[in-house]
Amino acid sequence: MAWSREEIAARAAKELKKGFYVNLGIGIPTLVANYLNEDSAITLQSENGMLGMGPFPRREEVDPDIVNAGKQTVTELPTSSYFSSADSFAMIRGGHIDASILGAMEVAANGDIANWTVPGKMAKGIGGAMDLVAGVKKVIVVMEHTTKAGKSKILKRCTLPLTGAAVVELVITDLGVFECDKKNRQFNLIELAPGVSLEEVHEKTEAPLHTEGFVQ
Amino acid sequence: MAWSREEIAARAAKELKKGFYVNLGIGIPTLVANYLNEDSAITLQSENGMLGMGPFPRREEVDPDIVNAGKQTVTELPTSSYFSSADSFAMIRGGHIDASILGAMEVAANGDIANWTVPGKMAKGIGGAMDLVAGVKKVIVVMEHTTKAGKSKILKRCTLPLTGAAVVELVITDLGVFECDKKNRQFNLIELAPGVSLEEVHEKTEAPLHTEGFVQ
Amino acid sequence: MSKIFASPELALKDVLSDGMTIMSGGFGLVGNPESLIPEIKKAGIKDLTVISNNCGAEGFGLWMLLEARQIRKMIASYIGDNKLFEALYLSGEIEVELNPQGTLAERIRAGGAGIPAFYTRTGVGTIVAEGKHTEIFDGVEYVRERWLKADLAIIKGWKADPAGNVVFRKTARNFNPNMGAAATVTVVEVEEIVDAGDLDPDCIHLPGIFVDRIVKSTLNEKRIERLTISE
Amino acid sequence: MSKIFASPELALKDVLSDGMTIMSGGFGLVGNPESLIPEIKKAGIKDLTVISNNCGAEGFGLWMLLEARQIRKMIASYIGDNKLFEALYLSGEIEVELNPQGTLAERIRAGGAGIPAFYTRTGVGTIVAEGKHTEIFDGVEYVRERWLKADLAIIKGWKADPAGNVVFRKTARNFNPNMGAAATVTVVEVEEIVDAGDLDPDCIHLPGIFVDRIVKSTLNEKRIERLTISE
Repeated sequence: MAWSREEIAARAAKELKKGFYVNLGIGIPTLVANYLNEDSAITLQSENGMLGMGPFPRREEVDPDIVNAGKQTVTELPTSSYFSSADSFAMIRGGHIDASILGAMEVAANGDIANWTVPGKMAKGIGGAMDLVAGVKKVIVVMEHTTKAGKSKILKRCTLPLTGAAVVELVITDLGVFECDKKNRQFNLIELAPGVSLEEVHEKTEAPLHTEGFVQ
Repeated sequence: MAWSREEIAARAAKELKKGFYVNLGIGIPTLVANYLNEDSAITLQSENGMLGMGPFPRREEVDPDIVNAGKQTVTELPTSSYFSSADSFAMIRGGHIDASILGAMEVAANGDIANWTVPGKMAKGIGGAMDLVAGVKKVIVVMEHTTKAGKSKILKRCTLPLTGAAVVELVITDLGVFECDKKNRQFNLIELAPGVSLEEVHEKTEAPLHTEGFVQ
Repeated sequence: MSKIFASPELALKDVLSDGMTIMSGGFGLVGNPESLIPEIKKAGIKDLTVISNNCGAEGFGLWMLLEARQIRKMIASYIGDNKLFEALYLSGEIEVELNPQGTLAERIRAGGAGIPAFYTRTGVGTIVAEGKHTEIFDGVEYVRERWLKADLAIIKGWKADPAGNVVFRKTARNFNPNMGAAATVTVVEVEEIVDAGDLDPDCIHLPGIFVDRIVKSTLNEKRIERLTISE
Repeated sequence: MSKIFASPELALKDVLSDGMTIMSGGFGLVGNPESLIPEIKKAGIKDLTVISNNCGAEGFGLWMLLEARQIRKMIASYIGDNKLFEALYLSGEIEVELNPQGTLAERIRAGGAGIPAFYTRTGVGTIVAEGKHTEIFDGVEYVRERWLKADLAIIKGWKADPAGNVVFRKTARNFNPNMGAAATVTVVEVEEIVDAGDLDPDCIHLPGIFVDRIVKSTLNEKRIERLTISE
């Protein structure tokens, strides 16, 4: 059984070290928050200008002036702080965020990532993704391993317009965990999801995939 | 009788329009504050991070955390605000201050100003003067017309290292008020201090001085 | 000499003209100048360049100016979830310049801070860097971005005092203070106008020097785009 | 995991080394890290590059590190009124790089904001611009300045919470928050350590992400350099 979206998020949460400051993207990345406990002392940053983001509010707690970067209502914590957009991205661009977990359409062995637009379709926008991948210390991608049509999203080279060049460190998909080995232009298999075979992951991965010596 | 330091400051105060935001330098410029009344609605900025600076404190009001850019103790007003050095100079550099009144060692007809160092002597520092002359909308210099040795400080060209190039608009000295006419590389006489003759001002001014048609 | 105006309409009087560039605060509908935007619609000025993170949402915010065909060019970071925008774009009726959100924020900050250009890693190796000057500092490549300024900024604050000092509320701060510093004329609508001395001088987000006009908001709907509740 | 340290000495343990670059907050003696500087003196580290607006005053602040000959190079805006500095400079024992105060502040801000270089009008046509890249934007000449970063920032706040959120007091804010964001390790001394929830989230000058270590000040002399009284 490959990992579910929830299991991908749970696996991604394990990459976050105690005390990390983390920015979570929209989609599967948002689910990662469910797998952080108080002991982990993880602080979530939201690029619209908030550090120390709490969970979604109970109905009576809803405050229209407290939203995350996905425009969802959230709550504040006793140690939250708010700041301007310029200050927020100074924090991101300046390398102060330890990790960003983002979705992607494509990731390449050289660390390239594409997640913002598809030629021929109208771009919805860039948002904060380009700033995050360029500025955050460790970029972790969580996504389905293949498109709905079955095409590998882990590629030798990205085909879509890039969000960032040579920025991704780790990719976590329904099939497993893959490290971007930029020097050797390949992905190194770190972990397989339970019930996924080496054959399956090789078959579904277009990028060069190093699995030699991998023990399940 | 030429103007005293106090009279120079009083004359400079007349250049400040209602509602202006103003930065005052050290020395004669500091005295200008004594000639601003409440009606003038002038707000003083201090480049160390304060907008809305009040008068010097009474003894019992002294707060060591409230100083001006000359490190003198000052007071806050009900509408004061404090900000970081970066934000303070963003305000200055961004052209938001209407006028700066500064002292100078030399001013030239092309608007150049020198007020920070003398070759051969150790420089005390640059401070905020270069930022002020480069960023503020109107730069007004107040100073003695000549050095103690009697040498003109209003020159064709500055001889000392510059603080800013082509930045000064108006010079107010003990002898009168002089406008920098950058295009014609001359000073235009705007006003003579009482009892000062055209001859005296011509004699003490090294720079080309336009006085034609001037009526006392 | 007072900066306080009696109504949003009066606060925008004599500062609106065709072809002008307007910055409009807010992230999505959070921190939007809700009361000022309808007055720009009423004024009927056209051919506008609007700088804002988004372009409103169906029926709300800057969407109104789209509907009235007042915007010629939009400089934004995200214009999705807005069918009208898409239609106008595809029909060539509106021009769009997409910016990374952080680059947009810093360009606006630079406009207010007197910095005509700066370098950033953001967008290097992407179409955002195409046609722009790039340079290597300490072995890393950066792209140069230019400042953004505007003729007018319309922003939304929480409280303002008569000197124009403004405080924003929670994530409604976002682009508002940066835009307030980057425009020739800044008009602020606030939920509350307080007396001199009611704001803490240590906690002013936008000092009065940047604020030309203040008006009390007449609309404070604060529509929520994605109400998300925990069970 | 706690950021709170028991003493200034412990707060600087394991982060000091010869040859390092240190940013030290304050404008003159206002907002100086009074309790941390003596610990750097005690540690005896040498060959330091120190970035600070000034270099202390006779007997106080960074003057202590001058006296102990620990500073190799000073990056500052104003070093007057300091006879020891002058003597060391004239004897070639210390190197100095003078910056316009606003350029110094913005270079530090850029260091924290990931901006390796920016353009400013300040210093154009003066010796400050000599040897630097200049460029004309929209018909006006600007000079390019580089960011400043440090291995360590020592700063002085008013209050901090356990997450490292810091609030500064009045003009003691000055360079402190900018430096706090521009260093690999930031150590903050504060007059008061408060509980989580005691600070207003809308009024945090330096968010905890920038702060590695917090310690309660043991010295709060706040010496006044120019006591000026109105009659």
